[in-house]
Amino acid sequence: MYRETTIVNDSTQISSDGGAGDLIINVGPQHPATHGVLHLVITLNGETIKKVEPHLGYIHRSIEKMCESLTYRQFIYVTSRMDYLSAHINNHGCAICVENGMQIEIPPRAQVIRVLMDELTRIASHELWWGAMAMDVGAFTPFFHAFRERETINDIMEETCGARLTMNYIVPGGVMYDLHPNFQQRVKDFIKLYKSKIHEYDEMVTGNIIFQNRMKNVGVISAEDAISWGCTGPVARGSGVSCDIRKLYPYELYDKIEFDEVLETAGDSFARYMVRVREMNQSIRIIEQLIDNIPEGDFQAKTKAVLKLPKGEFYSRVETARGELGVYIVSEGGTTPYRIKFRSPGFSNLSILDHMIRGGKIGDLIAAMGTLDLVIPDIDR
Amino acid sequence: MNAEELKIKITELLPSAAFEEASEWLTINIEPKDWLPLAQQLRNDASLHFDYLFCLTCIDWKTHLTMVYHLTSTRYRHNIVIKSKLDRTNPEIETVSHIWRTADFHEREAYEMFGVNFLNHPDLRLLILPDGWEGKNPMRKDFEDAVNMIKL
Amino acid sequence: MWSFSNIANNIHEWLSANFNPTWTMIIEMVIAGVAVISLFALLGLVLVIMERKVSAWMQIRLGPNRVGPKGMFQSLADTLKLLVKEGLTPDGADKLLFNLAPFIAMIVAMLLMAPIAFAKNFQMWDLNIGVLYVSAVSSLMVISILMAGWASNNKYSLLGAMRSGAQIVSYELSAGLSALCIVVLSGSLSVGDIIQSQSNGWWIFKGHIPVIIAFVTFIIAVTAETNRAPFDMAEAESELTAGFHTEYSGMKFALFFLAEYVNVFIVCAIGATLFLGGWMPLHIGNWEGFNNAMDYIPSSLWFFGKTFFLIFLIMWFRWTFPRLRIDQLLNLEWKYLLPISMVNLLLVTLMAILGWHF
Amino acid sequence: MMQPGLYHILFISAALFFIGVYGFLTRRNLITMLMSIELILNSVNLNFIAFNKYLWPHQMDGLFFTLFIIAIAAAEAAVAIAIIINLYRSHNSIDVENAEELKY
Amino acid sequence: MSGSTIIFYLLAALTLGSALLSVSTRQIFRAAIYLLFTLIGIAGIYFWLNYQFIAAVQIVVYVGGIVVLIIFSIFLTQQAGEKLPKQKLGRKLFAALAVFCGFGLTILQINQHIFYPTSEGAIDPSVRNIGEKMLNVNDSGYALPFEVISMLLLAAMIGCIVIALRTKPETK
Amino acid sequence: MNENQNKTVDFPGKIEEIPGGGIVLSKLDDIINWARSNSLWPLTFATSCCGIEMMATASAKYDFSRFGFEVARATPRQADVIIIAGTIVNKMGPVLKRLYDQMADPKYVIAMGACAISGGPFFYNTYSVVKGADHIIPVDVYVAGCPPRPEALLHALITLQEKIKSGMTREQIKTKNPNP
Amino acid sequence: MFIVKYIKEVYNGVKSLLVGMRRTGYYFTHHKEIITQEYPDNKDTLNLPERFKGEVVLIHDENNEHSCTGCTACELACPNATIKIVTKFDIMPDGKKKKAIDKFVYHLELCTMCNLCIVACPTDAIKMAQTFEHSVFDRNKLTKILNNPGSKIKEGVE
Amino acid sequence: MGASSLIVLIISAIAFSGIAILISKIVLKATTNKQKGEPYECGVPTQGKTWVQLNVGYYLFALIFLIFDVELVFLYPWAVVAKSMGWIALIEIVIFFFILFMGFLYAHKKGALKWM
Ligand code: SF4
Ligand code: SF4
Ligand code: SF4
Repeated sequence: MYRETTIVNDSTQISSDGGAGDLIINVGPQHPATHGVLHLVITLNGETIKKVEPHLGYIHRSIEKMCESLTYRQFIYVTSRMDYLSAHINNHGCAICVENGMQIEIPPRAQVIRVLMDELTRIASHELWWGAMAMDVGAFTPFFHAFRERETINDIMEETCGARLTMNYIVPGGVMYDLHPNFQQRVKDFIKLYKSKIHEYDEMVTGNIIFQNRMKNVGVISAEDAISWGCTGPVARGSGVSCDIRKLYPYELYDKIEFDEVLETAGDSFARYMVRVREMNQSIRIIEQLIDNIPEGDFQAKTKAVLKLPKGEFYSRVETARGELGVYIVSEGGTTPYRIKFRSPGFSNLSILDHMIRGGKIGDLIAAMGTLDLVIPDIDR
Repeated sequence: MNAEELKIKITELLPSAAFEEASEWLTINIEPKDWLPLAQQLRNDASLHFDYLFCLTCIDWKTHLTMVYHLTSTRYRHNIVIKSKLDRTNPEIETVSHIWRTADFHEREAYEMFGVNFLNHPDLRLLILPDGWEGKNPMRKDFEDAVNMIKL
Repeated sequence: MWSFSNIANNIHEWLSANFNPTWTMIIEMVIAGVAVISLFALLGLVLVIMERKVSAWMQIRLGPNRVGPKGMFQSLADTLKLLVKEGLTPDGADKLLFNLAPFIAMIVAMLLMAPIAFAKNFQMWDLNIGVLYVSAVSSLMVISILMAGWASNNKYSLLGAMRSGAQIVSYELSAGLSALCIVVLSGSLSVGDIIQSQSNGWWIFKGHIPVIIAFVTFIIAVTAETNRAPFDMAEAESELTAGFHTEYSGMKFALFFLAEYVNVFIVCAIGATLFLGGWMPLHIGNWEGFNNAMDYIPSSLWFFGKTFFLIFLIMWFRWTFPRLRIDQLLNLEWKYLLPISMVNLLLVTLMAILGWHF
Repeated sequence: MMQPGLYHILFISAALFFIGVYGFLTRRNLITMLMSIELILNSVNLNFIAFNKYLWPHQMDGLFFTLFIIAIAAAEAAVAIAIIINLYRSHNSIDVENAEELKY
Repeated sequence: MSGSTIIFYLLAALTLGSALLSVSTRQIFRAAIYLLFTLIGIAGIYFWLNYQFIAAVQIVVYVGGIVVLIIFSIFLTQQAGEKLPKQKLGRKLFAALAVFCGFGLTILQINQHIFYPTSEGAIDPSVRNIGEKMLNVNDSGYALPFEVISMLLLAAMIGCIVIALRTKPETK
Repeated sequence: MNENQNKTVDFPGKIEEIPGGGIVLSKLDDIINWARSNSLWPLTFATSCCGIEMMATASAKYDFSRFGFEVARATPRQADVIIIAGTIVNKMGPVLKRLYDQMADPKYVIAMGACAISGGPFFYNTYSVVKGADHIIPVDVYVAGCPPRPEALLHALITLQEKIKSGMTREQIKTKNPNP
Repeated sequence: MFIVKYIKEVYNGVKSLLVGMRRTGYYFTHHKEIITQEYPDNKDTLNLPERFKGEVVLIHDENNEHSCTGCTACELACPNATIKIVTKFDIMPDGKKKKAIDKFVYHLELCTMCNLCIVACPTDAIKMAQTFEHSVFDRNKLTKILNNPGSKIKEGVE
Repeated sequence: MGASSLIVLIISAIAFSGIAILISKIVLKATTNKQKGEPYECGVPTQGKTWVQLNVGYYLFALIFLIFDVELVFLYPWAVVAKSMGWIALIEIVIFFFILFMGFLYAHKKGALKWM
């Protein structure tokens, strides 16, 4: 099986020009703090960062190209590999786009299920982010405590969708199967567990003086910058930019549910941290509203075996755990998309890294990058 | 502003603009050369204030390329779509990375995927693809890669 | 009562009965060397497995439990593995220094063993400058780290070495100052006398608030001095991948690892000696009955109990706190610990002169 | 070999002294020159201690002189290195040849 | 010959050997490390002479302080760890010659001169004695120098800070 | 120690009676293999989704520290096993090879997930995915799934342990073809 | 007042640290909070949810019959050609040919457990199994033939 | 067992490390390849020089540390006799500290103890 590979070509890019006393350090592709394969070329002066230059593409799987040859039923499963931490929401976005195109009416039960799944996914994603965040700043224990809750969600997902991470559950026209009988009960248990544990998060990380010193006034983003760099999601909301798609362009029944868009104004890492932590509570609130009144009915609209989108362009936006995901489908009327473009939140959020971290320390870089909550396959696609 | 007012406003900004009703948003077709001045006005005009470029991409119709810009205004919450046809052999258009900073990365992506050449872009280098990919533009329809690409 | 000292004496008598003095000395030296080495290895194994278990339980996991009974052989397996793992030397490295650094680390860790009193009059050498000796030798630790960082010819190593260099030297000061508090109180540098001076109660009880402050400062300072989290700037996992031993592998890395843990043990032993009375059982003033009862617990147990308590404390820190940033780290020392411990030293002196301690 | 005594130590210190001098003469790098100076100072300390031990054991003047010399040496080293670094930052070189034509 | 003699000669060898290396090696970082060994050797000799306090001070100040500082300054000034430039042979020879003559003369002097130790009883240089001598204020004590040292340190610290924080002159 | 045989991995010193009484230990190799198989330190290397499942395996619920795997080293110099968790694309290929080359012997590789085995979901119609990590570095154990659930990864690690204990090289494995 | 602020700072900092230490200390002492499942030992008690997608299997009943008609709907539905259906024509007793599967080739190393084939199958011949222990030394072992040797199609399945 | 313990310790340390490293050299026959010796930097070839000059921030601390270190050395003999000597010791040390504290405050004022 082993043979020297011929198809790879070395990817060394001599980029940052090292002046006198400048230390050029590669962080990544393999680095505990980059959560995957982000490659940053950092120009240091002593410990102070003069320039950060992201090099992407270490996990570029050409998903957009693939989708051009997959049918509208098939291409959805690839999107759950894109931002695997909010797989449901990615699937959701694509499903919505297809449904818009074909004017499929979604049964109410399916809508509720979708929203429930989205919010559970959001919580799970934020849990993982929280653990990884704490690990980046050097506290190891919170990581394991966060996974306790996350695993509970994973079990619920697994019971209903049959997979823990990349569940291809939300399909055009509804969801793939009906809810599992003890779904409701287990979600309620989870909410109980969550509520009994949430204060520990403050005790262990949020209130901790060291943590606050690490986060406050680090990687500050002004509101204008956030908009101009196209930041979305918690990153922009941490700077006081109201950009929650669920509020601005409500897609399922988000307009019927009551929840607050979390806004912080400081714009530093700590603000972004607080936004996510508070968002988890909002998601719990949404779930509590929905969990007890899931309407009966069928979970999938009647659709033709082969889906065909009419000729035209369709754009749908959903709020993933990281920000605004835009799905832009150009159809020629065939069974496969002619061109599909995923406007992924991480891509824009990453682009502001250099701007916000200049003049900081390496430790700052790690902390601030943690609060961007990057998922690299979502950036490279 | 709703679509109608936008239409009027933009017509007086750029008489040559052609409108189409393809998607749910107002879509404007322009010439590449008009793009930069129009972009500046769209961004800076107080009543339009399109300060958020939320999607920038390119489509390869086998005859020509089309740049697509999705713009929205965080103040008035109105969206428009700007389209511009590019010549397929040497596609060129002015960069807007200084107007909307997010365009920086997106344009680099469009550059390597479609070979669109953005004039006056600060550093138009490969962002995602490994070195040595210049010339081949994977997202083009006629892209062939015998080694890596196993057709189904 | 069973104790180390008796054993030592018996051996000595037996040897001197059967051999001429020179041989007696040599044999004793050999025995001592073997004993120290085995103690070293044992400490390494025990501390590593302890750390892993502690972290596991704090992280609601089980921790190693499959290798040997209850996973007790885990660290043994790791050691054997490291023993048979390749120890490579990078091409760009300064070969001599690169290979010398682990030795220095080991020698320093070993030398620190000398003045430690493991049990009642069981001590390798009760220098009359014990405390000063410790702080002097431990100041050599930084050299090995700087050597390793420089010789590796690796950016992470260099940065890590610089960081821990600045860090260690800074924290030596407040560690020394808080140790001085006890020296002032007990009026001697020798470990033996310091322990004797606590025969009617440990300093941390006798010495009111100032000594407690000194104790806290001491613990923080030594945590930083041994490069333990939350002060592990030297090998900041998520920033510089593995700090100054990024390029080290196999046994060379293991030696650093071992030296780190043994240093933790030693500084904790010193802390226990200074503040918690070393092997001295818990005596309260002049309650004869109570004190005698306490004396029945062998002194070595007292010593190791106290030491491991302090070690557990340090591990507790490690698995609870986030890491400080390098400048905050130095601020903590220069803005808080150093002034506090200087003023504290004056307070202690005042107290000692006025005899305000039991 | 005979039992080492005063003469041996004097020999060592003398040797150290001249090694230092040699280094001082040959080196052209300020830091290494500083090192040579440290060697010389150490040889002096050694002498003081030796004399104190062998010739003047009822007093501790030699010891105190050593103590103070060490302290002064530390201060001297600190200032010297501060100057060296400053020189380096202004001239990007710590070679005496380049340092000789300093005008500031 | 006894063990202590061996140890003495070992220490002497360590000291002189590493001193020689330290002035002859062309890698500046190694020079610093050899200097370190020299200082440790000298500390060892102090130990051997039973001046433990001085030995400890030697280690604390020289090894733990000055050498670390030197290493730091090497980190700061030495780019890419390149070797020091080779010295001209002539200068080397001249220096060696001068040094040898000087050394020979000194040894001659030492050997000819006869030292007369005092007959009075020795006092043990323990820390306690040192402390008492250092602190007592009558004219045989060292209280004044003790305070003066603090002045010296103050001066040194201020000097360092002033020099180090001096903004880089714009020459060349 | 023998009654909970299934629970604990015994020290491999086989006790053999010698006619003259007394006992001997088994070969040195067994001990070495035992040590190696029981302290596999993974390299923190995760490219995509499977990496999350790897984290989950490390997390409290599945806790691979029970086997002594939890000492995840960030530098390949000190790591023993590299778990290829996720897709390997052409740009990542050289990096992976380099990391593997820089690991100190002995070193082992686990290919986790469909992508690492064969390109998995991205096998067809992609121009940038390496069709299987074993085109780049030799792989010891493959674990299928997308992603494999944590138990599956644990099973893979146990399989790797068995392989190390058996002391067989890859070629022998190919020829002898044991199960699995 | 400077000193007061200084002391307050120190006090609050230490307090927050102690709170965190109390939490970890709680977990250190309360072992009932441990949630670890010991995988290889709980194999028999480990019950995965029935929907868990481990691998695709072709359902055979006791007399070695399956209900796959070889219509290749699953093959078409599969996003990345994990399934290859090799069909053959076996002669019925009444002489007329009938399409049936020869080999049901299934590449486990490609499968993404997306369940589309199951949904697509008109006769519910295949289902997802809950097995997950797919570790092998040689990746060729992952390519499987799902239909047992000698198996044939059920009666009355069209 | 007196000063000889130091020799014992040093020898045993060297023996321990030496034997350990020797064993690892003997037992394992390591493979080599051309990338193995290169410095590790997250798996990409390193750029630029490693031994570049670092910033001044570190060594200022070392400077001030040296000063305080010397001061610490002088405190040891003082500490031993402080109790027995009583007030004189206290007065002297107060003066000593006072003078040093001047320098300390000066350093703070000049921002020498701020990270740069
Ligand atoms: S095998 Fe599946 S889960 Fe794993 S990396 Fe590939 S796509 Fe992601
Ligand atoms: S589960 Fe999905 S990938 Fe696997 S065979 Fe079925 S359709 Fe293909
Ligand atoms: S499994 Fe089902 S879908 Fe696939 S060929 Fe057989 S009958 Fe058709």
